Amino acid sequence: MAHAAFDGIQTLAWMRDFTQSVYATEAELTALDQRAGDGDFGANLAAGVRASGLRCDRMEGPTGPAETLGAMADAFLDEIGGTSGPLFGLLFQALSRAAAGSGPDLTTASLAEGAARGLAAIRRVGDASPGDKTLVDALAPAAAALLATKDSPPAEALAGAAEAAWEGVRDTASLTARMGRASYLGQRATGIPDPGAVGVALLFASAGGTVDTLAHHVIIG
Amino acid sequence: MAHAAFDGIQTLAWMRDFTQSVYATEAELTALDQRAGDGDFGANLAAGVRASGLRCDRMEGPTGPAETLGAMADAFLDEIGGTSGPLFGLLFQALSRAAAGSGPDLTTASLAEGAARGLAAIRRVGDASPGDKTLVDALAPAAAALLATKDSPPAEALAGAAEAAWEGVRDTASLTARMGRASYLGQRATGIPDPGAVGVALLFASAGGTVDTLAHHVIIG
Amino acid sequence: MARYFENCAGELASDALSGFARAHADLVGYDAADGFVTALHTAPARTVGLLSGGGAGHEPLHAGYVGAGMLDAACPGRIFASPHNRQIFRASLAVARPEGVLHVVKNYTGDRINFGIAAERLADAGVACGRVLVDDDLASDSEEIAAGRRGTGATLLVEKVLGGAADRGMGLGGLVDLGTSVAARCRTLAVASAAHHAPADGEPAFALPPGELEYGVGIHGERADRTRSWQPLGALVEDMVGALLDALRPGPEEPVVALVNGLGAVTSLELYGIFGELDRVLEARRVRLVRHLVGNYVTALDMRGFSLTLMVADRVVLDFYDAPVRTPALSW
Amino acid sequence: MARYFENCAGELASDALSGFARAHADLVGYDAADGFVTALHTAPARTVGLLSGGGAGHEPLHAGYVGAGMLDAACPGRIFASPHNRQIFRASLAVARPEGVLHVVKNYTGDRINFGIAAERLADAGVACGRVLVDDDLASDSEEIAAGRRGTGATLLVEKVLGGAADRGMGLGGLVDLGTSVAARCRTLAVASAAHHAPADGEPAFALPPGELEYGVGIHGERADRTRSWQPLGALVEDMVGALLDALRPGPEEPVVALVNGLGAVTSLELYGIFGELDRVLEARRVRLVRHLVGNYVTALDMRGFSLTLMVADRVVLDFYDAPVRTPALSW
Ligand SMILES: Nc1ncnc2c1ncn2[C@@H]1O[C@H](COP(=O)(O)OP(=O)(O)O)[C@@H](O)[C@H]1O
Ligand SMILES: Nc1ncnc2c1ncn2[C@@H]1O[C@H](COP(=O)(O)OP(=O)(O)O)[C@@H](O)[C@H]1O
Ligand SMILES: [Mg+2]
Ligand SMILES: [Mg+2]
Ligand SMILES: [Mg+2]
Ligand SMILES: [Mg+2]
Repeated sequence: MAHAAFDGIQTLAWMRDFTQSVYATEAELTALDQRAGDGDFGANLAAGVRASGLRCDRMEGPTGPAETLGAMADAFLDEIGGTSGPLFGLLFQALSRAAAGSGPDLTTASLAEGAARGLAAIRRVGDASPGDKTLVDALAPAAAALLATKDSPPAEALAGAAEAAWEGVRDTASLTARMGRASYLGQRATGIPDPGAVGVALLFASAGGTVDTLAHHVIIG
Repeated sequence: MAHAAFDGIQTLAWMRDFTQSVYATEAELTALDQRAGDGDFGANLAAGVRASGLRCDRMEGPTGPAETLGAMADAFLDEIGGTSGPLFGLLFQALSRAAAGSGPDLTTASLAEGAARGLAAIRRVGDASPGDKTLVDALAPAAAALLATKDSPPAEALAGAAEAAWEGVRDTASLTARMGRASYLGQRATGIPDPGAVGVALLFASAGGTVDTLAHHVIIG
Repeated sequence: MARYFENCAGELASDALSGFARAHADLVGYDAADGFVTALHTAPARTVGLLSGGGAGHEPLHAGYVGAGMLDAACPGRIFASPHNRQIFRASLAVARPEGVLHVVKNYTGDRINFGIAAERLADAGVACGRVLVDDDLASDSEEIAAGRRGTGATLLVEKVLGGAADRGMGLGGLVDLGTSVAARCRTLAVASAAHHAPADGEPAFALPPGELEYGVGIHGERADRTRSWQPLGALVEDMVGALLDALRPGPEEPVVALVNGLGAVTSLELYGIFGELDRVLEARRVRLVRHLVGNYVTALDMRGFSLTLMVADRVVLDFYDAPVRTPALSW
Repeated sequence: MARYFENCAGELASDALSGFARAHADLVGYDAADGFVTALHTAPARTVGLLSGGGAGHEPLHAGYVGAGMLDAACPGRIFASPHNRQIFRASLAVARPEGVLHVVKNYTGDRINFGIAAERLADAGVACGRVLVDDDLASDSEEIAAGRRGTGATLLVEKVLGGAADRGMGLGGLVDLGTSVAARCRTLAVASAAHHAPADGEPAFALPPGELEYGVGIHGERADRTRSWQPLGALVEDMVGALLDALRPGPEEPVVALVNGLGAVTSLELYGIFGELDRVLEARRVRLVRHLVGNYVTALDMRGFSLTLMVADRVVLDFYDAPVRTPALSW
C-alpha cells in the first residue's frame, strides 16, 4: 500500500536502511576512493551514519521526519571530516528544513524541495557542476526525478530518484574529475565511478527497504 | 745630556721611535700571537701606531706631551680592535692625563703616575693579575721601576722600566695563560712569551732612540 | 633533520592552541571543545562579528590577531589543514552581532568548502554571513590555475582594515565590499632558501640544491614553479618588488603599505636587511610607502624564507589600518 | 645548507641595523658612523641613561629594546662579536644623564672588556658609569668555568625592570643595586634540536645525531656540555624547570616571571606548547607564576631551540616590570 507521506517511523526506517546499506558497502566504497581519491570515503560515510544513529537513539519522545533528518544533518555536519561528510550534512539539513515546513509527515513535494535546496547548497559550497565527477552527478538527476514525480507517494518517487542517481553514477565512470582529490589524477581515474555519487544513490535506494551491495548497479573492475 | 723632563718634541720622538719599533717587529709579533693566540697582535699594534701617527700629523700648532699621548690614546681606543689595542689605549690615556696634570713638560714622576694608573685601569677592565701571562706581566714591573726612579730624568727612568719589562716578558714564557685567547691552549703555549707583554716592553724601550728587533731580548724558538 | 618540540606529532597544533589561550587569557577566551578562540574585549559599536581561520602552522595567523580592533574569533585547523565546518559554525554563532558575521577566508579549496558549509548552516540558523576572499599570491596568478591565486600575507592586512571598519559600526554589506576591494589591491611574493621540516618526521619537505632559491613558494610547503640561483639581496628584492608593482600599478599619489614577512626560520637580521632594500627600491620608483610591518606575521612552520606584500590603500583604508588594535600579535 | 638573505656575508649585521633604524624611525635614532641606536622618546624623570649591547645575532636583543621605558641606547657588535669600546663610549656620551650612564652587560669576556674600556674612558671624561652584569645561564654554572655563568635570556627582563626604575628617577647607585639583585634571581636553561647555520657558508654550526637534543646550549652556537635523547615535551620541560627551581628556590609567596624564548627557528606552535607545559609544571609545584612572555626575545641566529628563564621577583620589581614600555620589540 502506497502512503501519501512518510511518518516519523517510516523516515526512521529509511535512515536505518541507509545505515545498513552503508555498512554493507563500506569496503566497496573504500575501494572506489582508493582508486580515485585518498581511500577514506567508506570510513567517512560509515562514521556519518554511525554518529547519526547514536543521535537518533538519544532523541526522546516521538520523533517526526524533520527531527530525524535534522539529527542526521547535525551528525554529518558536526562530526564527520573529509569533503563528502559535511556535504551529505547539507543535504540532510535541507531535507529536514523542507520536512519541517510541510506539516508532521514527509511528503514527496517536500522531499523534492529539500533535495533541490540541498543540491543548491552543495553546489554553492563546492562549486561543482554536473559533469565534474562528484556526488552532484547523482544528486542532480535524483532531485530532478523527485520534482517530476512530486505527486507520487514517497516510496515510489524515491525509487525513481534512485534509478536516476544510479544512472548518474554510471556516467561518472566515463568522466574526468575537475573537483576534489580525484582531479589530481587526471585521466587515471577515468573508468572508475565517483564514490560520493555512489553514496548519494545508496541514500535514495535505501527507501525501498532493501539493502544492496554495489554489484547490482556499478561494475568495479 | 739628561733632561729633567720630555718636552713636546721629545715625546713625539719617543712615539715615533715606538712606531718604528712596531713596524720593525710586526712579523715577529705576529709569529708569537700565531703560536699563543689568533695571530693578529702584530697587525693590531701596527694599525694602532699607524692611526696614531695620522692623528699626530693632523694636530695643528705646537703639541705638548699630553696632546701627543692623548692622540695615541684616542687612536688605540677608537680605531683598533682585538683585546690589546684598546688596552694600550687605556695606558696612553692615563699617561696623557698625568702629563696634563704636571705642567707643559713630561716629568718622570708623571710618567710613573700615568703608568700606575694605566696599569690599574687595564687590570680593572681585563681582570688579569701578574702571572696570568698577559701584558700586565710587563707593565706591572715597568710601572714599579718608574716609581722607584721617579727623580731620575725620563730617558734614564724609561730605560730602567724597559729592562724591568723585558724581564717580565721573559717570565711570561714559562707561565700558563689564564686570560685571553692563549688561555684556551693550556700548557701548549708554555715556552712562548706573551706578545702583548712584548709590545709593552717595546714601548718603554723606544724612548732611547733605538729601534730593536726582538732577538736581543727574547728567544723565539 | 630537526625534530619538533612536542608531546606527540598529532597534538602539536592543539597543544599550542591551549597554551596560547592560557598565555593570553587576558585577551582571548578559548572554546576547547570546538577549538576556537574569541576576543574578550571588543568594540560595542561593532554590528558584525569578524572571524577567520585556516590551517595551523601559519602562526601568529590567525589566533594571534584575535582581540580588540581586529578579529572576534579564529578557528585554526590542524597543521596545514582546513578547520572543520563545525568549529567555524560554532565560533560564528559565538561572535555573531545583530548584522551577522563576516568570514575572512584564504583562497584554498578546503577553506572555501569548510567556510562555505558553515555559511550554509548559519543561513539555516538565520544568521547573516558574508565572506571576503583573500587571494594575493602573485606566484599562483596564472591562467592554468583554475583555483585562482592563493591567499597568503595580505590576510592580516585585510583583517586589520576590516577590524578598524567594524569598530566604527560598518555593516555587513559595507565590510564585504571594503574587504573585497582591499584584497584586490594586495599582492604577495614569497621566496625560500630552505623548506620547512615536516612535523611527522622532522625531515625537510623538499630539498633545494645549494645556492638555489625557490621563487614563488606557498605557505604549505608547496614548492614554487621555479627555482633560481641565489642573488644578492638588493637584486632579489628589486625583482620581487618589480613584479608586485607591475601587478598593482599604484598611482603616484596612492599610499602603499608593505609587509616584510618571515616564513618561520629566517632571522630578524635578514628581515630588516630586506626592509632596507625594499625601502630603497620603493623610493627609487617613487612609490609612496606610508606604513610597514617587519616580522613573522604569516609563517609556514619553519620555512627559511620571506614574503613581501604590498597593499595599495587610500585615505579611508589607511584610517582603518591605523585604528587602535590590541591582540597577542599586533598591538598599537 | 641554508644560505642567508643578504648582500654579502660581512654586512648582514650592519645592513640589518640600518634597515631596523629606518623601519623604526618613529622610535629610535641611529648613529651610522659609530653604529648605535638611541631612544627618541624617553622619560624626562630619568637621571641615568640606560645602555646595553653585545654581539649581533640575538635579535631583537638589544636594539629592539631601545625606546620609552627601557633602553636609551644599544650598541650591537658584528655577529656573535662584542661591540667596540668606541661604540659604547660614544653611545654612552650620547645618552648620559646628570647621574651618568648604566651599562647592562652580559657576562662574556669580550663584552666585559669592551664595556670596561668604555667605562674607563667615561671616567676619564668625567661621566659616572655603573655596570649590571647579567649571568643567568644555569648550564655554565660550574666550578670549572672561571669566567662564570653566561648572560642570556634574563637580559631583557633585567633591562625592563631597570627601565621602569629609571623612569621613576632612581639614581645610579640604586639602579646598580637593583639590577644586580634582579640578575642574581634569574636563571635560564636552553636546549636545541639543531644548530644555527653559519652566515659565512650556510652550514650548520654543529651536527646533532637524529633524535638527540643539545641540553644547555649557549646563544653563540656553543654546544652544550651534554647531549640527551629526545623526550616528550612534558618530561623535558619538567626537567628544565626542576633544575631552574633548584637553583632559585623561590618561596611560596614570591612572584615568579617566566620567559619562554625561541632561539630563532623554533615555531610559535612549539613555544606555546612549551608555555602550556611550563604553566602546568609550575602549578603542580605551587610556584606563583605572575607574568610571562612567549616569543623570540633573545635568539641565536636560526638555532632550532628554546630557553626557559625564571625570574623571582617581589612587589617592587614587579611594579617596575609592569611599567609602560614602547620599543620596537616590547610594548605595553
Ligand atoms: N567540490 C565538490 N563538490 C561536490 N562534491 C565533491 C567535491 N569535492 C569532492 N566531492 C565529493 O567528495 C567525495 C570524496 O569524499 P571524501 O573521501 O569524504 O573526501 P576527501 O576527498 O576529503 O577525502 C568525492 O567522491 C566527490 O563525490
Ligand atoms: N684580560 C686581559 N688583560 C690584559 N691583557 C690581556 C688580556 N687578555 C689578553 N690580553 C693581552 O692581549 C694580547 C693579545 O692581543 P690581541 O692579539 O690584540 O687580542 P685578541 O686576543 O683579541 O686577538 C695578549 O698577548 C695579552 O697580552
Ligand atoms: Mg577521500
Ligand atoms: Mg580525506
Ligand atoms: Mg690576537
Ligand atoms: Mg683577534
